[in-house]
Amino acid sequence: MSWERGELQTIACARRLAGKRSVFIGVGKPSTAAILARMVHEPGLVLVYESGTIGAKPHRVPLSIGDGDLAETADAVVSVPEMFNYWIQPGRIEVAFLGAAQVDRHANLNSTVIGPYDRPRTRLPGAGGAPEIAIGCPEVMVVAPHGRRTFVDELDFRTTSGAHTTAVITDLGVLEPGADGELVLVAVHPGVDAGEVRAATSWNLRVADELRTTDEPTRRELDALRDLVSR
Amino acid sequence: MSWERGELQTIACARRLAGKRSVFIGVGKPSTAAILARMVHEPGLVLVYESGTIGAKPHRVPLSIGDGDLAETADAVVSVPEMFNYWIQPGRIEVAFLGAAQVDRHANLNSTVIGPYDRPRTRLPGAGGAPEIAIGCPEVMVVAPHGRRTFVDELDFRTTSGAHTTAVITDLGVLEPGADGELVLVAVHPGVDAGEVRAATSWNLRVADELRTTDEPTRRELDALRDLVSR
Amino acid sequence: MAEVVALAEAVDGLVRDGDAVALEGFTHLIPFAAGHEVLRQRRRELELIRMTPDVLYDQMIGVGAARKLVFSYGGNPGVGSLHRFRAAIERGVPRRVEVEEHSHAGMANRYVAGASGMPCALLRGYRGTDLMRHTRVEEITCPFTGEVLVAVPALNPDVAIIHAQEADAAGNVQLWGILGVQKEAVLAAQRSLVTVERIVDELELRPGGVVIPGWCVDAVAAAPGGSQPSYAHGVTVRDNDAYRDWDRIARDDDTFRGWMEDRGLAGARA
Amino acid sequence: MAEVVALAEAVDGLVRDGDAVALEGFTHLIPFAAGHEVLRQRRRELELIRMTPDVLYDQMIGVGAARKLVFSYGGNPGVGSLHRFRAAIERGVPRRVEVEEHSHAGMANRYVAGASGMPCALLRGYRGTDLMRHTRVEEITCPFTGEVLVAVPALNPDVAIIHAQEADAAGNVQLWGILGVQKEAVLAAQRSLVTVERIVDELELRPGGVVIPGWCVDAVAAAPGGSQPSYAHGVTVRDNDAYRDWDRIARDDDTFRGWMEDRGLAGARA
Repeated sequence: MSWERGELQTIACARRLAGKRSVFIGVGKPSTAAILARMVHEPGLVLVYESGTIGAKPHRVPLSIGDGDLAETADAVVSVPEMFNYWIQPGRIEVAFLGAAQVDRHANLNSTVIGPYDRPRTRLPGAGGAPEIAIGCPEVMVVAPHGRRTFVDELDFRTTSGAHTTAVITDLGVLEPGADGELVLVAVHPGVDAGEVRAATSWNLRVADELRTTDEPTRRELDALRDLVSR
Repeated sequence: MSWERGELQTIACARRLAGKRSVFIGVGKPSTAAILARMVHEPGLVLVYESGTIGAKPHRVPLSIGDGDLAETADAVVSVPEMFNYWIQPGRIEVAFLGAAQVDRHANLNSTVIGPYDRPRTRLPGAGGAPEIAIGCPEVMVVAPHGRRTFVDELDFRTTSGAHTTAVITDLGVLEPGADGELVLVAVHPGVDAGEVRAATSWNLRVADELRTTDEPTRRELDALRDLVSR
Repeated sequence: MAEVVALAEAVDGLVRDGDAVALEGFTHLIPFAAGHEVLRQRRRELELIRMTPDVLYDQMIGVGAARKLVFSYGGNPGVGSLHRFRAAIERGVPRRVEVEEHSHAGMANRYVAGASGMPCALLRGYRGTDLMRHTRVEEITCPFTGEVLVAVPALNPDVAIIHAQEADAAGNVQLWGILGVQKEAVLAAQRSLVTVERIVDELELRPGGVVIPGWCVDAVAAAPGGSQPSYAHGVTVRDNDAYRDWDRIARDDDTFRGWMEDRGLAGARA
Repeated sequence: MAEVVALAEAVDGLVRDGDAVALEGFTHLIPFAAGHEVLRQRRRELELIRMTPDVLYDQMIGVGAARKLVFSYGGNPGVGSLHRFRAAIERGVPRRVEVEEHSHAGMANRYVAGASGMPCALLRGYRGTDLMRHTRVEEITCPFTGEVLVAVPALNPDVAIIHAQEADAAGNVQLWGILGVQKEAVLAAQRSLVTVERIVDELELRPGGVVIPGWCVDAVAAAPGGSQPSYAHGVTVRDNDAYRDWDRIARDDDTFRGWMEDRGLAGARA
């Protein structure tokens, strides 16, 4: 059964949610991965969106974190201040997924500007909930496409701390922080080798002694994912 | 038509609510007065109880600020943190009624202890919402029975500041702060003279040059009050 | 994830001697049944936390279960004094109780800080009162305006116990009517127990309803009528006579003890 | 007490050139109709405040109505960039816009402080980020634990504008579904306008419903469909295609201007 790298990235994210109780997600791949995890790995997984929906059970991948489906299926809907103060800040949500335009070797993230802050070449959307999600949730996983413009030697702006990040899951493989906090390539996806990942990273990426290869998507994972995105 | 001093005290409180938009009340006389004001003077008056009921329209005088009738008839029910943070603290409620065991010449109140704090002769209930109500609401009216044990030269404990108090309404008359903030007897109830009020006050109570006499209860006021308390 | 268990089992598993225990419910949904179970199991040396210690805490203080009381208003609402509370503080009967008292706004914000994982909360309060000198608050200056505000320390009880109208089999809880500070108390606590009027198959969201997800609660126990003589909005009615009667019962040391012993709430004395 | 008036009259009476205006609605109930009326009335030099400037603020920025933007996330949700927002910041087209940016937690707590009448609010945030150096936050030390926290200044807009499902004739407002920060925005603002899908005789309290009393609101105006292409839970449906189309419309300066002019939203140029 053939698959695309983006599919495997989503499936790899979903697998990481097995055994977790709650996950904080934005839209895009993390949302797809979390819904997939509920379908395949962890039916009781609590999905929390920053729009205030706790325990949402979306049938479809939402375009926006404010889609009505999320509020209708949620166990509780809370205001945005309550979401950040009562739910994120005290670490009540076990795992958070974050994305970014730039990732550095310590998993710090930039989603603010490319170029100088006062005269940016590219103005990105900005912080959103990420700075406090990243220090509030006990565990953070970063999801990003692997390339030299994303995996940079130095961030143009540090929007978010990488201190709680346990994994960076890309379309090429998985990076995890080593003992000193610097990211190490610990797994490549099938058909990718360490050289390709290193070439797509601006800094001199460390590679684990025992580099793993991500398991191929199972038929069940792939069927569920394709069913989900077709809804 | 004969009446009791306690009835006139309640009626005098109710009259002060004419033209007001919102009033914060506990149980007892203030609650009776506020419901009476809605019946007689100000049908649109918004009653706010610290139990979180905003715009309650009780048919009966509640025994407790948590009576179900208050929640059922309220425009909105909010949590206690919201009540204090969003409603009291910013001064959104125009007038508050407060009671106390001791009142001093600046309308500071004691509802904590009689005697030393660490070995009280009488342990009173304590502050409740009063300290922040007294500085949050733009206008405070104190309701207390007039006597030397209540109107004291020095408080045993200052629970609440008198800084926002505009009137102290007793069963004998009405005190208002003068230019320097010290309470002045500005009105006596019918049948009471200044000497009786001064004798019931521990400090040397000032009397206004033009001492007024509270208007007798009207038939409408008295009928409404008696109807209300009989429900 | 909340386990749905019997009340006795829940209290046995969650409440320990010496714990800081908050039984909350602001004039509504007061968890009498759970508090009585704590007494039946003879838990002692408790730090009892509650904005409005009323009849339930008068009972718990009166049998000597409390070493400390953290509160903001200790009265019998609409009736008058709490005589056991007064006896403990004025006369040390049956034992002295350490007192830490706040204003309602202070207590509410302490719970908010606790629920928010913050060490403290800010408010405009306490200043100009003698409470400043007698309780745990600190002045703090706003870095933007220079205004002097007051910080209160977070409240994070060992156990929070509340009563609600409904829970489902997964332990998701819904309460409605006067909301008080119960959600904050549960979220601020290390452990939590919710007693409910009824367990339902599926929660139907109510107007004014607040849902606490089951995964934030340790135990849910059915206790129909469990907030009487307080009430559960839409289910039971406040027993005002019981509150009035309590004044007579609690006024006298012996009458009180007899009343508690008759109900198995007095505990064994050492 | 809220007056129930026509939208044009409400905007004319409440929104002035140069005002700090918050049009809130967190991905839901975004007050498009009211924002468009502000543009039709050619209000300029506005300080636009909003956690999530999306298509509406892209339009307002794109016609040059804003002198300043206060925000935490400026993107087209699920689609990508806001091209007019980028054009203003990257190229000064049609004009430079001053930027004050925060995190969501910071903005939410700024509104909470504003609604609470406090000068600031505390949170655990911003630290370890470059935002600290580029925005208005200050470190503050917890007097109980010594932990260094962050204070954000209160946000008190001149005007808050929100959209809700219902109001009654007295201007009492009810909204439900995703709640966002709208109640806080209204309570924090000096003046407020609520547009609604419908005016009803009497509000019927809904599950998940939040009521804002009419006496806290200045004006209520009927604007059926007034949050489209966003939506009003239970009344209208989010027009995802419009959000996707906006990417193409806003990408090109001339296409954008033509689109706005066709709808009477571009204003007269000096």
